[in-house]
Amino acid sequence: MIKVLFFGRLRELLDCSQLEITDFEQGTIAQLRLELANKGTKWAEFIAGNNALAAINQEMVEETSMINSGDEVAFFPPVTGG
Amino acid sequence: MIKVLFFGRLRELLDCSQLEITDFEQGTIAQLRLELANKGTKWAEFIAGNNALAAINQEMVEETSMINSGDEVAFFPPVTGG
Amino acid sequence: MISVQEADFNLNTQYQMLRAKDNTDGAIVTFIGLVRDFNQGHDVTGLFLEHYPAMTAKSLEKISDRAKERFKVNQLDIIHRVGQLALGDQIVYVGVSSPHREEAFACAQFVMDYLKKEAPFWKKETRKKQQQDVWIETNQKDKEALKKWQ
Amino acid sequence: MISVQEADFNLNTQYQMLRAKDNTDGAIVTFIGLVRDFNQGHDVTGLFLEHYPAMTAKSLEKISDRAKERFKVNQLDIIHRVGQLALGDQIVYVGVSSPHREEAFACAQFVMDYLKKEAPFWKKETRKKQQQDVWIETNQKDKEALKKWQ
Repeated sequence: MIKVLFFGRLRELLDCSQLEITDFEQGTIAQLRLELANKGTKWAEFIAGNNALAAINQEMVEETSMINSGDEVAFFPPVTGG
Repeated sequence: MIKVLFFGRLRELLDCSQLEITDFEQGTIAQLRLELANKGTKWAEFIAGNNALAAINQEMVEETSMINSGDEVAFFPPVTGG
Repeated sequence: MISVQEADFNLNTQYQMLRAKDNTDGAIVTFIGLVRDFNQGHDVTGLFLEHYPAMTAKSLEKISDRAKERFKVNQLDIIHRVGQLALGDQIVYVGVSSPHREEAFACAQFVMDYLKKEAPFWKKETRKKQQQDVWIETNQKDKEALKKWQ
Repeated sequence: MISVQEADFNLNTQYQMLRAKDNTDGAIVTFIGLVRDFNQGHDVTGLFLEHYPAMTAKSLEKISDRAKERFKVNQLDIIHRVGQLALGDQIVYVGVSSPHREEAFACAQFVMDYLKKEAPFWKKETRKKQQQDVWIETNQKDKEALKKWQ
């Protein structure tokens, strides 16, 4: 099981702040994007794009980074704090 | 007549904070340095050197800048404020 | 010191903390980011700062560690606010003390450049008519600011 | 605002002056220079700041004008103290407000770099035994700092 969080504009576009994937064993961020893209048009459009950054366990990661069961994954737009 | 001021370490080395040259009509900073160097060994040593910066009427100037009668000239070491 | 908080902060209190009697401190640089009017004429009332709570402090600590490794500084403090802020409100504080001004300036800039690129905060501009709230876009300058540190 | 004064200054007062309700202000940078221990182990008690009274404010104004021409800033304030100062005392303040942080940082650095090169102040380190007072030498870094603006 993994937990997936969404923030900012992305959270609003997907109308989802958090979901759980119970049958996720292991895979890359890129693979998780593909899986989420199957959830519908908006998901395909916004999760696949380069504008959704990814973090695993609160650390920014690359497309090839591995997600393991139990991890907290997050997708969000480029940050705009400061 | 011109007024010549000295500051910081230079003032202490020359043991002089201010002097007046009554017969000075016109000349460059370089010429004034030569004239002051005649005042003695310390003057020759410290005024001629590159380590005495020059200002005319409170503006930093070059060796070739002209001094006119009535001007306030200053010599001082590299500044160390801030 | 790193803090992510809803409450406002006070520059004077922060400055007293920085001036902690280290006789090698020759320079103190502070940066304060304020809520400014991004889109004039749109009845902007302020900003809402969303963040990723589990990640924000962690992310700022990572940036702070990297900055302290790179620059010779005595103290480095970061405060970032979250929640609803009004026009002119303080958003972020970075304070640095160092023996030398070059290091103090560079450290504060480094922290702000990385914060703008990596720290999980998102600004939404709030307007008088609620339905017109607009997420602020990243600007190109912020994307390119990191180049000078690479 | 430019001031050359014996009296101490207060960062909080200065900051309130900078936050003058200009809604285009997104960034405030302040720099404070403190009396630090240059020569450890010499019983340093502080600094005496000599200056060229007729020239100092004029020189700072020239630097300020050049900075305002070059950088997009809303406010730029400079205070420099003179006279006898103790270890840890405040010497100089530069405060800048601007729409953008890059301009605010650059402007404050520009002012400090030129101040260290052109403004007629001289520091004498005062020690417990009066006869050992020592004029501070210019350092090479300060001489080279201007290169980045040319």
